[in-house]
Amino acid sequence: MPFQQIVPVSATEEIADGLFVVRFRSERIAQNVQPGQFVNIRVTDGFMPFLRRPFSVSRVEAEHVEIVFNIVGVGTQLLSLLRPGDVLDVVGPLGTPFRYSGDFSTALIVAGGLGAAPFPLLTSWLQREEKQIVSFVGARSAYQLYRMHLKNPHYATDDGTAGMKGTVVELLDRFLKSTQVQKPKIFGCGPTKMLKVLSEYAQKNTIACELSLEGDMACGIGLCQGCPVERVGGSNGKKKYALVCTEGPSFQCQDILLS
Amino acid sequence: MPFQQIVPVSATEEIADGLFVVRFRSERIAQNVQPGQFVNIRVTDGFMPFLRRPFSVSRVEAEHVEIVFNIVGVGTQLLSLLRPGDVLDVVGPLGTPFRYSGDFSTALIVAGGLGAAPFPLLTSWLQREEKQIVSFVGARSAYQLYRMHLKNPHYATDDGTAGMKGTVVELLDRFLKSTQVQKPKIFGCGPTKMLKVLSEYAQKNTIACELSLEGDMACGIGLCQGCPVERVGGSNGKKKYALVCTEGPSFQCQDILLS
Amino acid sequence: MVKQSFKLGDIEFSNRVLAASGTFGYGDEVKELVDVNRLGGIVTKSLSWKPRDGNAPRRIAETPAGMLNSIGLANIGVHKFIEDKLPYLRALKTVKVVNIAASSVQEYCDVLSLLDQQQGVDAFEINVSCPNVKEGGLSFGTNCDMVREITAELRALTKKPLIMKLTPNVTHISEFARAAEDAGADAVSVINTLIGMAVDIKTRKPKLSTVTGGLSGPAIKPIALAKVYEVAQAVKIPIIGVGGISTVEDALEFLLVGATAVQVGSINFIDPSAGPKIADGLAAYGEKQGLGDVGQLVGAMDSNVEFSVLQSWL
Amino acid sequence: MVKQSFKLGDIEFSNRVLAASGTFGYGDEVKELVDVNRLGGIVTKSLSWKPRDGNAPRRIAETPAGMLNSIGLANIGVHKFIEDKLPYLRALKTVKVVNIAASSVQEYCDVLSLLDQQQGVDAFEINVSCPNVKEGGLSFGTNCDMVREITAELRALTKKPLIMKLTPNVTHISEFARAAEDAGADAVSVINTLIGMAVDIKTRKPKLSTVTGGLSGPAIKPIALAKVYEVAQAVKIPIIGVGGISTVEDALEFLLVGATAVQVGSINFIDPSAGPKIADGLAAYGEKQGLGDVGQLVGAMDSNVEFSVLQSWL
Ligand SMILES: Cc1cc2nc3c(=O)[nH]c(=O)nc-3n(C[C@H](O)[C@H](O)[C@H](O)COP(=O)(O)OP(=O)(O)OC[C@H]3O[C@@H](n4cnc5c(N)ncnc54)[C@H](O)[C@@H]3O)c2cc1C
Ligand SMILES: Cc1cc2nc3c(=O)[nH]c(=O)nc-3n(C[C@H](O)[C@H](O)[C@H](O)COP(=O)(O)OP(=O)(O)OC[C@H]3O[C@@H](n4cnc5c(N)ncnc54)[C@H](O)[C@@H]3O)c2cc1C
Ligand SMILES: Cc1cc2nc3c(=O)[nH]c(=O)nc-3n(C[C@H](O)[C@H](O)[C@H](O)COP(=O)(O)O)c2cc1C
Ligand SMILES: Cc1cc2nc3c(=O)[nH]c(=O)nc-3n(C[C@H](O)[C@H](O)[C@H](O)COP(=O)(O)O)c2cc1C
Ligand code: FES
Ligand code: FES
Repeated sequence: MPFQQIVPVSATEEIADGLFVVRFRSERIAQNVQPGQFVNIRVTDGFMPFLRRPFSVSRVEAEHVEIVFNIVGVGTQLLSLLRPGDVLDVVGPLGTPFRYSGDFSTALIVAGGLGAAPFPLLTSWLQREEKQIVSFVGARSAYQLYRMHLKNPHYATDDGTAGMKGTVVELLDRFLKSTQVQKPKIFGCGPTKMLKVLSEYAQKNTIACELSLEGDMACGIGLCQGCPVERVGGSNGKKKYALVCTEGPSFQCQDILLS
Repeated sequence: MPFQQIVPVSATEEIADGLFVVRFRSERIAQNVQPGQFVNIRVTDGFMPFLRRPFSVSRVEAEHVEIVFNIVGVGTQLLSLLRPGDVLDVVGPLGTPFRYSGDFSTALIVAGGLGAAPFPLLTSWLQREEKQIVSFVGARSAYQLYRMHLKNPHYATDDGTAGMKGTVVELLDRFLKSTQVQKPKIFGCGPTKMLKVLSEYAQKNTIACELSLEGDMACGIGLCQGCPVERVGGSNGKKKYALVCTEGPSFQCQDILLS
Repeated sequence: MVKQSFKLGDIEFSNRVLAASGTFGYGDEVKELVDVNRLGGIVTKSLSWKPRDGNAPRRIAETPAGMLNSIGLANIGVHKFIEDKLPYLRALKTVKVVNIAASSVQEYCDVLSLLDQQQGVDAFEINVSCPNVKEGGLSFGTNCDMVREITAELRALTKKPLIMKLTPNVTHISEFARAAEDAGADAVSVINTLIGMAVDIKTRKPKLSTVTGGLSGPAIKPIALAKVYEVAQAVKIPIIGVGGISTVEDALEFLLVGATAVQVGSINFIDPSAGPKIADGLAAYGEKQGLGDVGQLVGAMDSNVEFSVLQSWL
Repeated sequence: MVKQSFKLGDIEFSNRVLAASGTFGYGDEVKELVDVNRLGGIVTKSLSWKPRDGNAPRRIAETPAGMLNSIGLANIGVHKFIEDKLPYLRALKTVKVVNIAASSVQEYCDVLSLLDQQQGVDAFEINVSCPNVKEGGLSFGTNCDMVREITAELRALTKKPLIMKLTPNVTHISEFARAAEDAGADAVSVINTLIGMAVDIKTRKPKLSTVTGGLSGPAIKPIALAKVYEVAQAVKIPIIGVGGISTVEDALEFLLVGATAVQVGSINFIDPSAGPKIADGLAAYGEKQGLGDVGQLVGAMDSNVEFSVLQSWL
């Protein structure tokens, strides 16, 4: 059940070069959010940019909620300039959470770039469920690597400046080839291209796999039909779609078609 | 000769409730500006608001330029939030200055509300020319009254909370009825309605009178033809116009028709 | 207390602010975020006979003070609407306007006939900005005769208020409004989205999968207002103003130029309770101005201005 | 070094960014602020036979990410232009395009004939968004036959490049572009301003003295882009894209959908050197992409998209 709230910003921090954390106080969101859900933030009182910006809830501490992002455009730029005492118009928690409980023993967390954002929260919930956790984080270089609040992290970079040189899916593959894992389930988040490779890998190796998608959203609450992802089961001429904002952002990999 | 410059803000101050001063450093504008000229300020990097905002140069100190304003909308709101260290995109100095020298001995400065803005600068130039100066400032109430950097000030408020109860033109009239003034010239700035009354008063009493107008401007530099004021001399069907941004903002009262 | 309500035919709207079609789902998506009953009415997403899955992604692109969409009339179809959505809607106090989209005149008639029998459907709004299959996909809404024909056919099928929603992508929108009026429409909604597009510089592809899409939001407000004004000079039936309305001031502008009521569209995506806020704001404004009825503002623009069509604006 | 220049007839423009008519005066107002020669060309304010004083104030209103204007074709008239402005312009290296406005076909012809003999006038742009006195003030530009006729008449009078500037306030702008092409135009400029309006809530009066005015600025960019794209599918002559262009990225979008060159309009009011900046930006982009010629970007949109006119965008 989402709320629309004006919340006070409690902290803004550049935790690494270009990597920002904004923390705001919202008891209602903090108490209700589940891992994989997101908040939709109005970054200006005016109309430029016009739309809200969606961000995964990354961590919760008491009544404080944290998001993490890097600056990609005007919206994230504006967010990075927030100071404690400023207020923010937030709608959330939104979307279908990760299925963090159920029939698996080991969570394999696979993050590409800032796809790591939802995983600190997921990690803490998985620990409550007493699941094993291994984390795999990939980035273009050491510089962009997200390294916080994850359990048993393994790293890969495209340029080899940190961890293995290669993709995060190769990293996962190497791990699974060398380590026996009981009842694994993959949780993936990152660029669509990476998720597509991950999805194929999981299906080929028949590992349960859940993906958290990003997509352009106008509303984030199911009003606009603007955020489709192709759903398995359409016929050639007639594709079927699911809405990322309400039916997702978490999907079982075998239910959707990434392109 | 105008410049377009990115200038550093050196100070922002709320000098009275709702009355702001922004001071920025621009040697070129400071050295070239004449009283009655204005600067055209871009208040955002984005497009909301879209147009620049024109402000009279109020004071100059060494290489520092000062504008004074109160918050009327989004543009002035944004300006009021500026902090030292911020930068500002400024075009100026623009417009035709006051004719501050010439055949008069006493300058009668008449300001309505923030029409007082250009007069501190005019005052210092008039003093260099060794003119006598008497200032008349009107406002709705004591609260809105501008009281700084003017010589021999007399005040009027609509509600009588400061100075004479009445309009600034009545204040001027009372002064002129009780005081002998040699070769006077009126310099007026303020709401159009006030300027209209002032203009009629000056013409009836054959006192030289120059008015500084405000008008909606898109460009401020003569490109758009967007800032007309009716010029004396048109025939009924065919009105003639002057451009406030280049031919003004200062006009001899007998040359223009205010409505 | 200032009067806020108004009537269209037999239907009374509690205030003059409605949620626009396609921007408020079927009214149930936001029931937790907004008190839907504080709206004068809600207009549903366009319904067609069969469900439509809509266009491929990407369907949304942000633009300066606005957005483009290319949803492709994605909707659950009229049967599922009646089954799944109508029971919830029926229980609402707000007026339920069902918007209809179709690719043939027959489909418009079929959907309306089916809905006309349903309890909980208070009025119809007809989206004529749909591709006409018979005419190779040209929009019904850009052909005046088609608008007249659709209006006349549907008029014969229902006694409920019939609102024709016009497209702005024509030279003289007032001709279309007059056609709708002549053929028996109770009101016109002005405007639907404007054709626009955006290109992704990096991929060099259109941002929307359909190349062009519909522009909405504050950016189009001045255009929508001019269209409402044009229509107001041409017809006597009520006009529902829509296009970029995001604040009370915006809504007032539309009433002043001649809109009987307004719809809020894209702003719902940013602030789902914009509609109720604007409705309250209109009431507060009326109160402050000492009006007995918000309706006194309709067409109350002081247009005693020197104006000649021979004046050009450039 | 990437090639930036392009030709229209015999006239070579040093780059693909021009200043739009009515937004750059006669080019001399800003000579202290901008190096005008860094523009590919400048288009003058519309000139008519006799000087025009223009509309009563208020002529300007700000809108979300844009502005309305109602200047009323205020200009100094063609004779004074030749006397006072042309000597300055003649000395410039940039291409001088003179824009012509008129209230009759005869006036268009008279103004063009007089200018055609002048040295320093490189090309003509014809503003057809003017009220036609004979037709009771209806705009020439919304009547396809009028556009054809004006083009043909003017074509017979000049060998210099003839650019017809089209209005977007029509259902199918491509029909007008085709008419201009058929009648011998060398190029079309797309688009002039969109009809819009704004109301002052406090006074309840229209903000502009003429009630409606022309909308320009970033707000209209998606519409302008769609119009250029539509025209690009319909004609072979070059298109000059104009409407809301404020950044290098904007200009790239217009080239990609098929504009041979662009004009920057309202942004000149905010940043008089926007044009040269955008021209430099296009060159830098071309360089980075390893292009030999910025012209390779023209029409280079990857439109390999699933698209059917039967898809609606709503
Ligand atoms: C469910 C979800 C969760 C997300 N979580 C995070 C997160 O935790 N951390 C993070 O850094 N990023 C996250 N994102 C992505 C984030 O929303 C975008 O990076 C952000 O909106 C960019 O805004 P901008 O104004 O800075 O960039 P802009 O320059 O405006 O846009 C840059 C690009 O971002 C994309 N974008 C812009 N607006 C949206 C929008 N409303 N929805 C989706 N994409 C958009 C566009 O494709 C655009 O090309 C998430 C996205 C979704 C859908
Ligand atoms: C030559 C000149 C000198 C000026 N000097 C001063 C000064 O020294 N101090 C001061 O406080 N004010 C001055 N003004 C007025 C000042 O420019 C406006 O108050 C300001 O632009 C309002 O901007 P806003 O965004 O806060 O208000 P908005 O809410 O955007 O606008 C409020 C009102 O201000 C007017 N306005 C908005 N933009 C402009 C514009 N570009 N030009 C003129 N009016 C506009 C509009 O009529 C609008 O209704 C001057 C105006 C001119 C033309
Ligand atoms: C995402 C989206 C979907 C829309 N879907 C429909 C629709 O299904 N039927 C319809 O008649 N109008 C539809 N519209 C148009 C709106 O109802 C409205 O006319 C238009 O957006 C202008 O108003 P606005 O600027 O307030 O959004 C849609 C608009 C948007 C933005
Ligand atoms: C204040 C103003 C005056 C204009 N005057 C003319 C004109 O005289 N002749 C003309 O053909 N176009 C004129 N235009 C239209 C512009 O040339 C351009 O087509 C339009 O503004 C869209 O571009 P933009 O969004 O970049 O401003 C004018 C535009 C503005 C804003
Ligand atoms: S973002 Fe609007 S429906 Fe998903
Ligand atoms: S503001 Fe543009 S000409 Fe004066």
